[in-house]
Amino acid sequence: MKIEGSYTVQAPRDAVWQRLMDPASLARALPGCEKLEPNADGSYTAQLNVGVAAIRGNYTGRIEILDAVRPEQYRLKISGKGTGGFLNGEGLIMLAETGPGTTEVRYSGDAQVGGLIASVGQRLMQAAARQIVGEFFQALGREVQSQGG
Amino acid sequence: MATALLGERIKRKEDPRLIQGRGHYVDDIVLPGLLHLAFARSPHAHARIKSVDVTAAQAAPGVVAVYTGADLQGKVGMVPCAAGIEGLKVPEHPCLAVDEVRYVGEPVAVVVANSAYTARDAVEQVEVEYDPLPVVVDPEKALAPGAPRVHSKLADNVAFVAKLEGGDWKALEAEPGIKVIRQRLINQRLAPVAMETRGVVASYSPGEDLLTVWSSTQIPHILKTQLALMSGVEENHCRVIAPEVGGGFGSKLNVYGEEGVACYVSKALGRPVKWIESRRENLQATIHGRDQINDVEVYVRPDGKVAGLKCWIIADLGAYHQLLTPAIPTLTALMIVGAYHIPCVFVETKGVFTNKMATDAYRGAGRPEATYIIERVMDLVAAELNLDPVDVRMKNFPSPKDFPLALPTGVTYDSANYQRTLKKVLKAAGYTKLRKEQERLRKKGRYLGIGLSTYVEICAMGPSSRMPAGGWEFGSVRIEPTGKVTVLSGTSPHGQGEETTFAQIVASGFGIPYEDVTVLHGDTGVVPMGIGTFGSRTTAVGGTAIYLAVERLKKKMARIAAHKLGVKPGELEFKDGKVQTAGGEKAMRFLEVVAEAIFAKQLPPGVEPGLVEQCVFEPANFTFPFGAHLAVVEVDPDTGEVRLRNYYAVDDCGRVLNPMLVDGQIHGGLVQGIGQALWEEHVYDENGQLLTGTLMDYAVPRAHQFPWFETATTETPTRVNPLGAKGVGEAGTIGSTPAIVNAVVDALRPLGVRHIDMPLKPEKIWRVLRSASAA
Amino acid sequence: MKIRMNVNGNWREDDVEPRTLLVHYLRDVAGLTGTHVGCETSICGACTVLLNQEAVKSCTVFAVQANGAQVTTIEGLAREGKLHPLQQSFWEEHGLQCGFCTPGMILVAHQLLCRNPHPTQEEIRKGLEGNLCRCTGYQHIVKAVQSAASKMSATEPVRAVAAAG
Amino acid sequence: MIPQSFEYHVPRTLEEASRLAAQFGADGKFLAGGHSLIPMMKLRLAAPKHLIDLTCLRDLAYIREEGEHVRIGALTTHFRIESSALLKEKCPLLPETAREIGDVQVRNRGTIGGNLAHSDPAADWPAAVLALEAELRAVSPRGERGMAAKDFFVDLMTTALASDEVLVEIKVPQLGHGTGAAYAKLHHPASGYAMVGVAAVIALRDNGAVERAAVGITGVGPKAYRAFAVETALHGKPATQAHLNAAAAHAAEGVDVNADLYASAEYRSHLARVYTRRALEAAVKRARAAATA
Repeated sequence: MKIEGSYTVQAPRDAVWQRLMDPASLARALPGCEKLEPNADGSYTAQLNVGVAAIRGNYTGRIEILDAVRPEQYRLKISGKGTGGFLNGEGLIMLAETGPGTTEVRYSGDAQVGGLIASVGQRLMQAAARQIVGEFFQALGREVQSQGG
Repeated sequence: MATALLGERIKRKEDPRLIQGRGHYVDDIVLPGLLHLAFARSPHAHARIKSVDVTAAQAAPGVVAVYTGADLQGKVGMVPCAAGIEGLKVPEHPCLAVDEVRYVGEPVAVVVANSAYTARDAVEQVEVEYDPLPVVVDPEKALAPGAPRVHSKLADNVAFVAKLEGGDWKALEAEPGIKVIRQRLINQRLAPVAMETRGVVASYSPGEDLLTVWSSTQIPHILKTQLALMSGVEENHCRVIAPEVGGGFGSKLNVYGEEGVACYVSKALGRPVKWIESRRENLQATIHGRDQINDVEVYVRPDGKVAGLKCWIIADLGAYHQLLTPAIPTLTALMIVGAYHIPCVFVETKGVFTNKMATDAYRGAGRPEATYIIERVMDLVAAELNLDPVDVRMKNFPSPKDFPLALPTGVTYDSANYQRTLKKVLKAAGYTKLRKEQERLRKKGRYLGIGLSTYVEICAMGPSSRMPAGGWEFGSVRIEPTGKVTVLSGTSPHGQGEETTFAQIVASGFGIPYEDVTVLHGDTGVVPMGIGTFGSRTTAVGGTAIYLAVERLKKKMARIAAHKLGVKPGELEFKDGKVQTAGGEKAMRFLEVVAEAIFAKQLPPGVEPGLVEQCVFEPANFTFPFGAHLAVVEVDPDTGEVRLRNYYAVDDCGRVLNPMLVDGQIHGGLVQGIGQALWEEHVYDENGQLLTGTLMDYAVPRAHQFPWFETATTETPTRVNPLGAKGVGEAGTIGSTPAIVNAVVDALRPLGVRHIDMPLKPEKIWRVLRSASAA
Repeated sequence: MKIRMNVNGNWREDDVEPRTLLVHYLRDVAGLTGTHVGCETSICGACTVLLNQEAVKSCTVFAVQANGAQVTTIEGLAREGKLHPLQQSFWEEHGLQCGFCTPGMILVAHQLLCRNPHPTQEEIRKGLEGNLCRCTGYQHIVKAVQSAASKMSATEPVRAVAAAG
Repeated sequence: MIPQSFEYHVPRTLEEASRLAAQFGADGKFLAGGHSLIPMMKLRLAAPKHLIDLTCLRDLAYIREEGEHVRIGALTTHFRIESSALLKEKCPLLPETAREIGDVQVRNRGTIGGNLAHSDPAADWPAAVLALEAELRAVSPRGERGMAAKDFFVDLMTTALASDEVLVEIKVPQLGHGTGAAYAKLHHPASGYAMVGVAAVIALRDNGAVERAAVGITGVGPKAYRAFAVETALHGKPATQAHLNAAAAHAAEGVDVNADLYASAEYRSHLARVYTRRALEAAVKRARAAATA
């Protein structure tokens, strides 16, 4: 499943970058994040209760940030499994300053979903992914604001 | 009480229990101390199993035991494959995966609990760690050098290559004026979707060392042999019962790993266990059907005579062999020339492993693919040469006098009159008028399409020499002291209605009331031997065994009666509950003869007491039913939606024993065949995830999608069996699919459309319409 | 949780888990196995029963939701050993093959004829849209419903199956 | 097929229902007909710990006329709407839409309120209430409030309802003189959901020009939406075929269009345009008939 889109955050690029790299901010912004712990190799272990409306599942996974070029782009690698099956994804996150104090975050990636969700949720998957990503960026925006940019 | 005669429309014996909800399917069987199974299944299409942790599941409330593949290793045999193909690679197929999983839904562990609810809860707690491996989904990619291998122990993904060749190809290829038409045809993967999913109850009694298994199966006797081999219980201590079976369509012509596991668990725990497949499991892990890529080359003369046909078949077998997986596509090769006299034929069939559930027999099993190929070919030829599809067919039909007709494919067609069925369907449909209507509508921008299919199928399977594990069938007839007749059949009908047909055969043979006959089947403890119900064989082969047993009994009864009446046995007939001379001057009541035979007071010398005869009928050949179908469709030019407006079917299944049942078989088959043409498709994504995982996505046809089917029959009896019946279980499925596709392509012909692959979803057609209007 | 239900004319009281589906309650607790399970997504209609005289998919109702209700299953359709006209017609017109979808088909047809005693072919097909049959191709089912409709209108007004009698 | 365990609650009053919902938060779900929720629970896509059954609140099942409005209780089943003589006369779009939902068993049991609160992206009711510019009324411990349909659908399966808010009523303005409405739907062949479903309401002036158009579309995007661009394109224009065609072309404008096995985003957009045109055509025809009646 291809996931791509962009989101505009009302904050300078550096500030957005900082939030994206900050475990505490990420933990708050990731939808349904119950736990986010850094590992020795720089990756994170995350526990999420994620979904849309009543369709929710508990997932445990690993989040890795690779090839970071501060403050422009990085690759994000996610793998997780839980009640709804498993998810593996990899994508590129790019930050561009589109105006003074305005940053456009563009993301494009490929996610592979397996198990229950893949076999019964086909119809809703794309829209659900879009919504969850949207929730994340909205929360991230709030993070940036509350941290005073 | 009327004496039932063959050929009459008789209400079914099966129905009173079924219409009152009093039949017993597997899930309706309850035994004391029954435990329930739930399977943990792979969410990955291909992965190494790193670890299976069952501690949490074992500790869950109500759980009695949990077993993994490793636990069962060496204790339960492999899932069997009976197909005998030269050079066939047969990978190990354990009931529960041990080191590797190779398709989504492959069972990995089993939870045994005191209720289905607790088993379902606990199965989620089985923790499996997987290490994903490269996945291969597309069979063509699986054939490419360096492709990921489904089975690392095998050199590549090719399970077998089979070739079939006949005729003088050299001469044909050199023939001046010969035209070659090429086309790729895709026959998509389908799910059988019997309304009752699979299910099994296994009950092992340690004292008697007796394993009793209730399974929703089409082949209780074969299953008994296989489960004995898998479970290690001696076969004469095994009993398999097929209770009411809620449809099979080939998907229950199999031996599944879950059945082996159920037997093992029952034996290990000394308690009965039940497993009922969920619909999700059914779509994932019950065999799939079809899934072939067919590249055809047609050699045609300018007058429309097809002189040669080449086809390269890539058959997607899935990850493992089930009972007949590799054998199914070889049936395609066997029937590829269809109802036409095509002297040169070449077929190469490649069976390919992929990370998907196994394909196997689904209603038609290899023959719908053949029919689809040849019937599309006839329309391609007609389009290419600008001929009427009717004329092309008529030109290529053999004459009724040519039968029995030996073909370059190695089979001999028994009897047919293809011209007659085609003419009859054209008349029923008003073909000429339809073509005129089409012309008129085209001028208004409306797309009406008329599609034909003149199919032939191979049925009544079959001579043992051509079958993997015997093609005979067992039947026995016993007359009880009260005159009631008990019939045993080795077939295992599950909706086809042979309790009725067989009773008709017996009642009409003896001249007794139909109500006096009871047919028993589907229990290896009751019926000594049998093969089962599949390949449209039950009436033609199983019914013949019963017919012959009746004839033997009649001979014996005639001897007894003749002795008593002082006439010659040959002078006696069985009529209206009597055994009598032709004029009825001398007669005994049927029941009197029965009493004579059983009480044995004055039997003629050399005659054994009792009235029981059995017969194992071995057919000398297959039968080849045929028919002509015509579909009328209209395509919505805005959206590409297809509306099926009319459907006409004329089928010839030899002698018709019960026209009502024949009609029912045709109707059901039509809906499945039309379903394939228009809606059904079982879809995996490129990672091997099954996307059509529920009936919310896999489109089983519904009542409102169909017009009233106009059906009729012709009767061209076969000489392969004394009943003259050929079999009708699969005809509708086989004949209808190409008729629909031909109709839709015909509708779009003014746009230059030559072919569209199934299913003919609106989007595909819309794209064709759009590119045509752009051009 | 304790529930009371009138099933085929008899009141019963049972203690069930709230998550128990009505279909499992009927089959496993009440022992009425004529109601079948054919899918898990409320599509196939094999589990159709009459709940307070309305056709419902009993796989999509919790037993606790039917507390106090009247339920009619296929076992409750025949009266005093006499088949209901629909059962009779399904038999006569070969409206079933494997029989697995049949109880649901008969009950949904019952609903249809209660509301529309003289349905057209199209209305019958539409009335069956929530029930899948893989065997019959539907045509004989449609015929059976037509035949039952004429039987029922010839003899008596459509008999609503009231569980309490 | 077997849902996870939950606790089952049967509140006797709305207040109690609302209080329970507040107490359980994300762990609780309201249960009405159950035809959206139970299927998801059986697949274990959803596993609420508490179910609050609203069906005992029987006074929420009603259809009545009050002044210029028709009021429908949230627990009214699809079938009651489909068969309501009052609605057939006063607001035929509702029975017409109801008829297209699921199947007879689903319509016997499913409720309009449950359907709207669940807000499946392919459900039928959202299109109709959008086109009818209905008001959706809800009750919570903070009191009762009304929401315009256009503000009700927030995102995929997400509505403007707070978690302790119970949808109680759908208040539909009656169509005036010279107004027609229609629902055009393409069913998914397996699920019966709307591949696309378009509800259109058209009011015509005496001169045949479009006075007012309201179009609700479901099945196309992550949520049902008002096709304002279509409406604007028609406003004040004569209801000719050319204008209807031109307006319908805006049907999927600005929408993140769904894609699934049966229809790509591109095709679904096309379907949205075709079915919008068809709904408009039918609505105009009925508006003309209503004007001459």
